[in-house]
Amino acid sequence: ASNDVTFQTKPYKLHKLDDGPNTSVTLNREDALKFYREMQVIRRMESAAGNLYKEKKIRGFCHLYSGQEACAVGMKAAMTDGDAVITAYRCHGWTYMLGSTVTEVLSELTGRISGNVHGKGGSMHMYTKSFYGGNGIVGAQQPLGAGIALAMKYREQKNFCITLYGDGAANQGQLFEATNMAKLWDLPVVFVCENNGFGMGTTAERSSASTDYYTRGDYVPGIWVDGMDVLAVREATRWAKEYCNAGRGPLVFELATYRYHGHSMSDPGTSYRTRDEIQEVRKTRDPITGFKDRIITANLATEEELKNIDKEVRKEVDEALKTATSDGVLPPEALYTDIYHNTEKQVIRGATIDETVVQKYKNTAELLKENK
Amino acid sequence: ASNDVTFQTKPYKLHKLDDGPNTSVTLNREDALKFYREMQVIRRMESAAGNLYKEKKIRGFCHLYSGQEACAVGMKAAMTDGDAVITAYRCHGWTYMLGSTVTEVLSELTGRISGNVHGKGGSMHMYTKSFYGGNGIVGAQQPLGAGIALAMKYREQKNFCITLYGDGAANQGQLFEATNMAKLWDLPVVFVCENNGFGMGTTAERSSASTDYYTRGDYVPGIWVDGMDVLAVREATRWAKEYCNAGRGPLVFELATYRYHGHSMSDPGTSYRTRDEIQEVRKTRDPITGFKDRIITANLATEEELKNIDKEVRKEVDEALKTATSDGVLPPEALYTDIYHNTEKQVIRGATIDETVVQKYKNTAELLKENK
Amino acid sequence: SNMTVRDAINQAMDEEIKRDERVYLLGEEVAQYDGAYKVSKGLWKKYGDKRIIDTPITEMGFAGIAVGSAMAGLRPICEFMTWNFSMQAIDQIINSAAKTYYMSAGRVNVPIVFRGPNGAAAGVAAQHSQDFSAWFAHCPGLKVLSPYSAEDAKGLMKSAIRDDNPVVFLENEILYGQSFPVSDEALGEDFLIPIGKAKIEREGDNVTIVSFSKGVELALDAAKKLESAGVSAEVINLRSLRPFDFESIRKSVHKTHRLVTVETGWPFCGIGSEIAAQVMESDVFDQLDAPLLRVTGRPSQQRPRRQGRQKEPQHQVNIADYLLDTIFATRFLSNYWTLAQRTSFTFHSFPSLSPNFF
Amino acid sequence: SNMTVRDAINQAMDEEIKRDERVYLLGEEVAQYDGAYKVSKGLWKKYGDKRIIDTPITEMGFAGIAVGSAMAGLRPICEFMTWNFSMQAIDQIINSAAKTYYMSAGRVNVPIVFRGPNGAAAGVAAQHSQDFSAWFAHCPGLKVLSPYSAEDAKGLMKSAIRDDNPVVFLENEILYGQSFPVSDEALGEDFLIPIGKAKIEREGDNVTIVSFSKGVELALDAAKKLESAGVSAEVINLRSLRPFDFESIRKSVHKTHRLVTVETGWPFCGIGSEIAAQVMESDVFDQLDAPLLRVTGRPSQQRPRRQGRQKEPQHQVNIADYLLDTIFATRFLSNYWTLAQRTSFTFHSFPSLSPNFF
Ligand SMILES: Cc1ncc(C[n+]2csc(CCOP(=O)(O)OP(=O)(O)O)c2C)c(N)n1
Ligand SMILES: Cc1ncc(C[n+]2csc(CCOP(=O)(O)OP(=O)(O)O)c2C)c(N)n1
Ligand SMILES: [Mg+2]
Ligand SMILES: [Mg+2]
Repeated sequence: ASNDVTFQTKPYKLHKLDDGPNTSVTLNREDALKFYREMQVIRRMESAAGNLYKEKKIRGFCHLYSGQEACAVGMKAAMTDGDAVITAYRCHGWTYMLGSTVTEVLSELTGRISGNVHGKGGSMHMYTKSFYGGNGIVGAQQPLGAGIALAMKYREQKNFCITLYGDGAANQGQLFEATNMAKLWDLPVVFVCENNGFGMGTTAERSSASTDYYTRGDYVPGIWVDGMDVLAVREATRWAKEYCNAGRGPLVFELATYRYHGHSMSDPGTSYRTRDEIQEVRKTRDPITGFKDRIITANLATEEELKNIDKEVRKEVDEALKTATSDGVLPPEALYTDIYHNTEKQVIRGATIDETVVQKYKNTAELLKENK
Repeated sequence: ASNDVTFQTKPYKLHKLDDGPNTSVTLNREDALKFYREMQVIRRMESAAGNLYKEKKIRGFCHLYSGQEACAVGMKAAMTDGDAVITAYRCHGWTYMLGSTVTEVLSELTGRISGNVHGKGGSMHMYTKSFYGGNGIVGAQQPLGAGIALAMKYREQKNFCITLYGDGAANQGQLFEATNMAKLWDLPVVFVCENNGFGMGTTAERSSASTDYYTRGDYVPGIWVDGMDVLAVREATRWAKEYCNAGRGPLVFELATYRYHGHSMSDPGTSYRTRDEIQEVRKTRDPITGFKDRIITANLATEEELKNIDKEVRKEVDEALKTATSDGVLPPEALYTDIYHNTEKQVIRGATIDETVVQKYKNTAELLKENK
Repeated sequence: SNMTVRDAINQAMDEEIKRDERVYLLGEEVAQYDGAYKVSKGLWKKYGDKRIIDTPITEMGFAGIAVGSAMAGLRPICEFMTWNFSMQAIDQIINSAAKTYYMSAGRVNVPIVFRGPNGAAAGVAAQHSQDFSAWFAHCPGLKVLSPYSAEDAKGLMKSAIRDDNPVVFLENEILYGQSFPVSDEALGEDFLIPIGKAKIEREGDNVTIVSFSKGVELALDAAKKLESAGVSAEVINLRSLRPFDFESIRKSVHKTHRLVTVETGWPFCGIGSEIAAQVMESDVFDQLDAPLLRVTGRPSQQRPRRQGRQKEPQHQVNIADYLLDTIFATRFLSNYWTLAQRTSFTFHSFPSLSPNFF
Repeated sequence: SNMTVRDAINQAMDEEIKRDERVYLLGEEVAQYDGAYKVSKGLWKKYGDKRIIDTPITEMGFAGIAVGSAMAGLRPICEFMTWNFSMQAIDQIINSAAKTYYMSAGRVNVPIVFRGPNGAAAGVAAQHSQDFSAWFAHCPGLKVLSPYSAEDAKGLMKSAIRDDNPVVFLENEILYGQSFPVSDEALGEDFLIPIGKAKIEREGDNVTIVSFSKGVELALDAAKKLESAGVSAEVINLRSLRPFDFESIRKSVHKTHRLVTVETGWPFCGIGSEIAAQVMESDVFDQLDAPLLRVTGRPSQQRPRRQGRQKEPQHQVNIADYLLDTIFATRFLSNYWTLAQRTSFTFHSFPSLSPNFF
């Protein structure tokens, strides 16, 4: 690490904590290129998703993560084996970061067999070994994440669970209930509010009597972090993991970030804010541009190298797009799979009694295997 | 008010407030006798209820208020016309304070026609004009109370709604959600946590990561009040009403009090605390004994006068008991009344199709009128 | 003239908010955003913050606040962005709203309308596709309405708002944008549709198809196809699930002697199940020339198809089979229309079947 | 030997907690207080804080935590002090537990048991008297069990805990203290009752009475009385509401040709309704000599009694009427036993009818 470069993050704000993460963070060349690449993949992937939606190739909802890339990339960088994440419906970036390919994400959006769950989840429901999903119900993931942390503590793992939610979801009573139990039982969980300024068309100020989300755990210590700075996010997360694994209980994070697109693709996203506001963020706070400037200036990478990464990323996403628009879909029998786990084949009524079938396959994995 | 006497309350604890209620409070003779009488009525009424339960004359639950009398009596003393209260299942005392007779309370427990709702509610569900009940679901009354306050603000009434809950219920997410909206919309509501130390068999410390309940509204200002001192409660409530009606939004109260009996009559109440602990509270903090000593010492009343009140109270409760054990019960047709308000008579299926009836009476009031 | 269901609900709310000072609307995005599905479009501009209230995303809390305000004399319209989210608030709907009138022996009534889109939309997956008709219809103390057309929506919504009881109003996202002819009367400010009465959408002689909400569209479609096959179908639009107008079904089956129920919810303990039971327990049972058939959402664990079918008189078999083949095409998967419907009715309306077919 | 239902559940949990390190119990008062109804008596003393966890009164939160831990590999038993309080948590039961396996295409399963007493107890009013059988049975993705006897409770609870899916386990407060004879086998640590199979509690030839939970007791009682009147009743204890064992009903009715359902929940869209529909849609329909009758909780707005009854063959009327007169005594209100039952079955189990009768 001889060529590590040191950067300063914006000051963290601390709540009920005497010490916090370091504002002075170091970065090596390898990580610089990796973070840049990861953020670019997410950005491009989401653009591709947006286009697919406009071309009517995606059914249902489609919530893009553009603008928030530093949150997922920074937190992932501090995770180690066995750590887990759960978030809401805005989950494409996280699914990718936690092990799915771009193809698996985009194909899930278009409902193809190559999708993360073969088209049965869609935009809001993808999973990996360390990623407990996407969840379509605002707030539901808050206690779920605490439960995942409970399992870690139960098994005496040195792990923690990152439990994400938005500024809108921060008002859910489930958070209050989950933080209370997490604190009572010292669960290794970080409740992370990604404050992107809006819950659909409602500004944080109109939904939340206090917008200091890092303090909303009351007696649970909290940290405000610049969510547009991947290095600040990484350092804060590293610190939090240590804190949790020392048995000190839960933390609340507020990651200050921004959502470029509308809430979902059906929302133009311009009735409750000005185009200027979005442009201003893009110009002054963009997590990728900012990071790019920094690492070039610090000689961790050259403009040329980053351009090459951009090219590779474009290629990766383009290829994924191809599969996502050409791959097959599950056969109708898949309507009747994945009802129960490890249970004998069931008799399932269809839309009419005459459509009643005995399950051909118990789950999609079986179906895919036998249809290869 | 020439013979007003001044007393000192225990210091209030303030949360996010620069000023608070006065620790120096005055009391006149009339109020002294009134408060004493009211507290004694509740105490005796609850003893009577406990006995009825032991005699198996009460079905279902029965939660006694003994030990917490100063809360209801003190708050009621600061209420004015149009103010409202909502609480949980521990509602006998409040029902009495807000306009029901002892007979109406005890008869409701025994399920008699002379009961507050003629036996259709039982121990947990009684109502008066300014009292929105008795609610059997822990936490449900928290947003309901905020809603009652919303109606007051909507109609531009100079009123407020007292919304009570226990130390156990203080952890409900509904409280978090209701305080947020109450604060956003400046609703005239006081969320009052009656901290009696236990939620069933669970001590406050085991249910609540923070037991400073007056601070649990976070950004909502709060006040800790000695809930065993009727005068402190009255003064704090008076102050809160002024605060709310000045349009300053909600408050959170913690009334420090104690529950003498088990959680409900089926709980002996001794497995999670010692008998000594209860005796100690009775000796040192009892709201009635304490008040009695004070007013006698201050020459607001004589021992003799209070003994006379005791006698009257005993008589009142004894007479109520008579009715509560001898009055008639609603006829079986009452099973089919009170389904819909202001709606034509309905056809109601009974336990079998052969039991199907057209409602004889739309509601219990009609039934009672026609059966006089 | 014509009107969409969206506009009909909007107009009904507009008129009632204007008419009665106590009526107000609250919910997520209902004010400044005009509603997630634009059902409350323009109302906030017109009536302002007091009457049209944006809430945080806290269903349990705001439903409780709405119910409390109703107990205290207001008449809230409480929107759930979709009914799926009502599960967070269902304790307030059932325990606080539906049960209080009875428990208080008629002392406290709760005049409130809970409304929002119900059931599956296209490809939004399991958490966003639930149909709550059967759940709410199961519970005494509620009135449960399920409009199909614009006229239904307008007249029932106005009746719901004027009703003194908790009303669950189940809309359908896919129907919002659909246009229906509306009478002049229905455009008026005093157009009320009585709660508890079904509507004969189409008269017929050979089979009664009973449905509600989006299902009525499928029933009418089936009826049209049956007509060209020489079968005359009567279509009943229930409108109200509670109180339930079994009498209209009874009369109809006395004429047609055959009965099919159509619903987009799960079959087990569904509305069709209840109709089957009421048929059994009434003289309608003796009127049936063929057993009742249910057309429902899928899937639900049940038993294999009945054995006895082939023994029935030929024309009955024809009707049943024809209905199945047209309404839910169990055999002809190549049919574009039917499979599109099919996917949006599944338990879990999942996206993967859509790109090819929708 | 004999055993109460309370002890049976306790023993089942005890054995399974011992057997599998991943199994733990959480809920309000389950640990230090031994359970509000003493069902978990002794377990905390035996297994300590890690395995037996007292929670705050925050159903939504702790149910969510339980589900999350199940997704992450533990096997929680999540107690609701009563199922009435599960409405605060029902979003986590349905949207998080029941739907995840399907939405994840089989990737994430949720091995959890939700349990607690269900339905009306004596005189506890509307908010504490709801029967959730029909609601949960309506939803795919859940297994829904409803034990009657101590053996049921033991064997089904053990199967539930070992099951890899979300199981809703509906107990009954009034049955907790009831003693049942139990076989030696049932006392063993490997006693499992298969999920999805009904039990013939009593064989008979003239009428099939189908019920579950507390209703089985009423059914058996009725059968006894019917016997002395020369009528032989077969009683089916469903045990499992989902998966549903219609096959057992089918077989029985093929023998008896008459069918009565008994449940303590509300009738509208209830379990009896579903059975009626499945009868209609199967060859059982052709086997019936009399239409199915439902005995249910009350009240629910429905239509007047069927007209055609008197036209039926005499012996059928006798059976039906006799059942009604014994099981729920609609006519003889003076009967002590029946009215006591009656009041505890009402929509709103209200206290006023009790002191005289209970
Ligand atoms: C319980 C519930 N209520 C409402 C919705 C509809 N809804 C989906 S996302 C959303 C806004 C959430 O905003 P925020 O928490 O800030 O997250 P962001 O979308 O900004 O990532 C709403 C209201 C839902 N999915 N679940
Ligand atoms: C939602 C819900 N969960 C559980 C219960 C059962 N229960 C009734 S009272 C109670 C304890 C409440 O304690 P606290 O809030 O401190 O009030 P207190 O009884 O001390 O007045 C519990 C767990 C309930 N009624 N509602
Ligand atoms: Mg947001
Ligand atoms: Mg308490």
